[in-house]
Amino acid sequence: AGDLALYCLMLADDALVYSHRLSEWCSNAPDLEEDLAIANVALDLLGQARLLLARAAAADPSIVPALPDGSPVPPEDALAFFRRDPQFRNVRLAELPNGDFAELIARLLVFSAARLALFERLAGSRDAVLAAVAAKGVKEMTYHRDFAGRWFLTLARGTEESRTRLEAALVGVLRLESELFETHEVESRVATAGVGVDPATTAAEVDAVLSQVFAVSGIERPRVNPLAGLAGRKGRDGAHTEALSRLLAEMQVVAREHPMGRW
Amino acid sequence: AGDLALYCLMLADDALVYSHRLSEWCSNAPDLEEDLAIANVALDLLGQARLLLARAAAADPSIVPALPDGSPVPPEDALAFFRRDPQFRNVRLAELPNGDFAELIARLLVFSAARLALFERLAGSRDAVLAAVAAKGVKEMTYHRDFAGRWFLTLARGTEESRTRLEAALVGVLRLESELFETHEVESRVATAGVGVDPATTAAEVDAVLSQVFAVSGIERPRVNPLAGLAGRKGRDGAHTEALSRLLAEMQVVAREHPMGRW
Amino acid sequence: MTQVVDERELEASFERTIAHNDRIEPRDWMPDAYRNSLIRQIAQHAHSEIIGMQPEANWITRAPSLRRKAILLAKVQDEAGHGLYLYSACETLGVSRDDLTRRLIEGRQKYSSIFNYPTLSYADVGTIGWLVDGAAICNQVPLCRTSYGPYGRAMIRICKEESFHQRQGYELLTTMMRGTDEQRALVQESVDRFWWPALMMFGPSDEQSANTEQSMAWGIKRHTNDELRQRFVDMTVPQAQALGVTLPDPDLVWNEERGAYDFGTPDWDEFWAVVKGDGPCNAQRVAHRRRAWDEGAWVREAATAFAASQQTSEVR
Amino acid sequence: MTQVVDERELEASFERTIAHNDRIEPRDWMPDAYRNSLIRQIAQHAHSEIIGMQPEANWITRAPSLRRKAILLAKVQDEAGHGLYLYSACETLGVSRDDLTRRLIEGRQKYSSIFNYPTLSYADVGTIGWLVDGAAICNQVPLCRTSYGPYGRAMIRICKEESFHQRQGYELLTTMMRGTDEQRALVQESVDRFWWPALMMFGPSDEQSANTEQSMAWGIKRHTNDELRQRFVDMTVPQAQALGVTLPDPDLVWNEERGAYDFGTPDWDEFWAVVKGDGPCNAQRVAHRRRAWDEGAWVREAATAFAASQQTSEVR
Repeated sequence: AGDLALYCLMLADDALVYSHRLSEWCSNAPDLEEDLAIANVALDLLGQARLLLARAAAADPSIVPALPDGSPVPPEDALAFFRRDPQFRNVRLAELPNGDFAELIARLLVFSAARLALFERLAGSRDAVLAAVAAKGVKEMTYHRDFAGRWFLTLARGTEESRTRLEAALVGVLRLESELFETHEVESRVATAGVGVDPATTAAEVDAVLSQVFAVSGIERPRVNPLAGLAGRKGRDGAHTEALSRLLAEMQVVAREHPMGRW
Repeated sequence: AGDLALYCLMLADDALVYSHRLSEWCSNAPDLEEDLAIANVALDLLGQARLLLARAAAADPSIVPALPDGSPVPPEDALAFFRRDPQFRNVRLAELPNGDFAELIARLLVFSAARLALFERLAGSRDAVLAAVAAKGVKEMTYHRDFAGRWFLTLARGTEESRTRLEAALVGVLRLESELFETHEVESRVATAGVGVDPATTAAEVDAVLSQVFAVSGIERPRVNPLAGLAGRKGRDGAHTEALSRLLAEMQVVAREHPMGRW
Repeated sequence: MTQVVDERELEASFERTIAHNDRIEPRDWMPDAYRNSLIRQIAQHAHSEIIGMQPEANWITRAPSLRRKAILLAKVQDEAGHGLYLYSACETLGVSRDDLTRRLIEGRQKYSSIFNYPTLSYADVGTIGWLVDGAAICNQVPLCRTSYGPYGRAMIRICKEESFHQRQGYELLTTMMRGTDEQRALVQESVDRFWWPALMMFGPSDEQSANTEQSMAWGIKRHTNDELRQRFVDMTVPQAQALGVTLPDPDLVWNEERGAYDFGTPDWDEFWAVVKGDGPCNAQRVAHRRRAWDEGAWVREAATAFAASQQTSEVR
Repeated sequence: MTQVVDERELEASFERTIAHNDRIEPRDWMPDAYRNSLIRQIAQHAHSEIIGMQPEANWITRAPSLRRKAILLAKVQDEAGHGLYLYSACETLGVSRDDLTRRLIEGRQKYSSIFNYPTLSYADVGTIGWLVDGAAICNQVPLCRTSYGPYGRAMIRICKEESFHQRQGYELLTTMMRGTDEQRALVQESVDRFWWPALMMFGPSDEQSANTEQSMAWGIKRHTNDELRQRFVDMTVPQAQALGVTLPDPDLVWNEERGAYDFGTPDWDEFWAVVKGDGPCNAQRVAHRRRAWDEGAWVREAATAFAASQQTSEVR
């Protein structure tokens, strides 16, 4: 498959899979305000995923899974609902099963800070679609990061329990942080072409943002080693955790039952 | 579909679906002895389900979902993996999501006491296969019921917490107890034909068994009303809870991905 | 004596406001019975929005297209928003949201019984939009003119969004009807399950309804249950015909004389069983809400503690 | 003085037993270092059985045929059984199962690193049977003759069942290879992932292995890591050929001179990362066990309380 298409899948799958996890919170948040806010974040990411999947399909139609002749399923849905887990290109951070609210906040902070820094650069992409998606996404991710940052501070300085839970959640999230900044060969090539962004170039900026949040919150950043891959292969290579195939089984069940369906 | 086939599906689906719930306990039990015992029960029920599904398919091949030409999937698997939830005939008790260990014990006690009483009668079926399945099942269900009964007593007389949990679990389980003894029109006809058993004829005996367990355990039987159906339709009619379609999405995902697969 | 006179004057003023179809506002005097009746009604309405999120949220993760997933997620989010407005309206009557939530999860306050039915296929998402939101709109549009100001204003906003949801639901069903045979069967099966429960959403028939008369006198309610039910049936039958589904009522027939549809009698035994807590999902819905609330306790406590610490530092 | 002499005599007797390849039994005297080394080894083995349930249990609910579901469920059940025998063997050395479990969930004792790799398709169920159980058997068969009686006897029973599991795993893979292209691709992909981790199951190469020499002197271990690894490779390559899969090692080639296969070097950096806790699933596996153990605490307490109350009433 073409580099641009694969690159769009990476950006799309991060958003699609993490949006799924966030949407699992729906009707389960600590209070209505958070239920609304989390749904908002999930919706923004879902919107990004749709545009990016469509761009991927347009860039290289050969990546779109084949469906029966005459199927009305649009490319974005064929990609979302008819790929298996080894074909998903998201980082493993996106697919982790949900933990408690502290885990939600810790993960969202790291995810949105990284994606925001990436999108700020991607807004200058030579690809007009990617540039537009990124420009719109910058506003969205800024809100997501601020929401997570405010709650991070609140939990850090709230109660003994909230602080303990936040610290525990951070260990699991930070183990998967570095994967966000590892340069995949596809990313390297699209960056050279001026179409994409090498995520490694955002690492220092994101680190500075997180350091500030930690400092203001009075939380010491836990030192953790990154989670090993499978013979070096990680999410971007299609090597995932056990959680992703279960997530997809649920996400895809209705769509797959109706390959000729209209929705 | 023929009555015998539908009747076999009812008995099979109770076993198959409940076996699935029990197998979810695997590697999650309070200690190794219970992990072994629960897996045993799940295996026994799975074995019953396989024989009963095969009998259903033999009695009326038209009930077996159609698969692509040349598919090597045997009838028992076509029935297990290629029906949707409205085609499942199990009682809703079998499909409830798992609760804690007290819920496991309360549900298993009720389920196995009812199925044992049924199988004792079914061993006299005019259908040789059903009679054989039932005769073998009687030994199995006796063990299941005794396992549940011993733990019921243990939890009832163990600690304050175990007793409280057991009482809480009973409310949910007993709401679905009466569905086990309601006579479906299919059951009524196969009973008349001497092939099946009208479950209503076992209600008094099961009630006596449960009353004795409650009495020995010093637990007062909670008075609960039965869970309403959907315009009177319940599990035996294919009207299930929200949990069944999720259970099936998981159970069927691999099989459905490979309709031509050999396993 | 002065106080008695004052109270009489206040009551007279209250009655005049009601009679002129003007709004009662939070700071106005109002009879305790009026206040309590409103609290009960608004809270029940707020609870319905919040509990009503569950049957639809059940399908968000399984939505069969990304477009439908976005629509559904936004809709359930709107319901949380409606819950928020309504709890706020209720708080103007002097009860806190926490308090109301506790009444819900302890089973002391009710919510619309329709949400005690399960959602069993993606068609239910459409059917809930079409029939359930449709029935809700029939119930709620008159409440935009209800006598209590904050409630009426909340209802105006909510009704607007509900109409939008209803159209989206109907649009999903029409799309599915243009799809495969299996999809059409799903729509019909879903309508079969939801038709009667939707009719029951208007409450028992007028002879059996305890609250109607007083609520109408106070302008909290503006039409009887049976009037609203008839209006809903008359509105819905042509839509069903356009959609191509059969409504599961053999007695449903146009009555030229009345200029309205005759229809069968809902199963009121089932209605009362569900109201009393024995519906297919009552226990599940309340347990879900209780679990979410309990699991969120530490978060709410942290927010409170943090806010208090911020105020302290601001004071310094 | 007497005691010192006794201790010397005991030690001499112990050494004689070892030298004659006889069994040490629980009541026999043994050096503390021998006891501790055995506890470590048997506990690690028991933990491996119990943690090893997780990657396979992950697929029970998704097994693609009822026959395979029954086989897998029975296999995972056998592993719980193996854990039971081994904990019992370990208890004869004076540590309780509770104690050992705590050492596991607190990260103070290890288990086989292979279980820190995820299972990502149903083919992994077959590959684990073929390669992982195959490697385990190579490691374990010599332990049937180990110097400590209870351990050796447990191993005899376990090895018998493991061989059965290995054949079942291989049989699943051969069946899948006779299936569709997608199924064959699943098998190859699974073998690609598990080959190197299976080779690492024999531990670091002999030069780097700290425990080997003393363990061999005590008859707790009977072959070096590299000897066992070679035996496994020589046994497995023909099976891979029969199956029709490619083992992911370009250096794998028959060495006529040695009468054995040459093969590449495992990625020992990955090995040590996984041993140290940074493998793909270490945290997940231990957290799973800890959660199950913690959630079961009230049940174990109830059982203890009930047993105590029964004894009391028997005494009366």
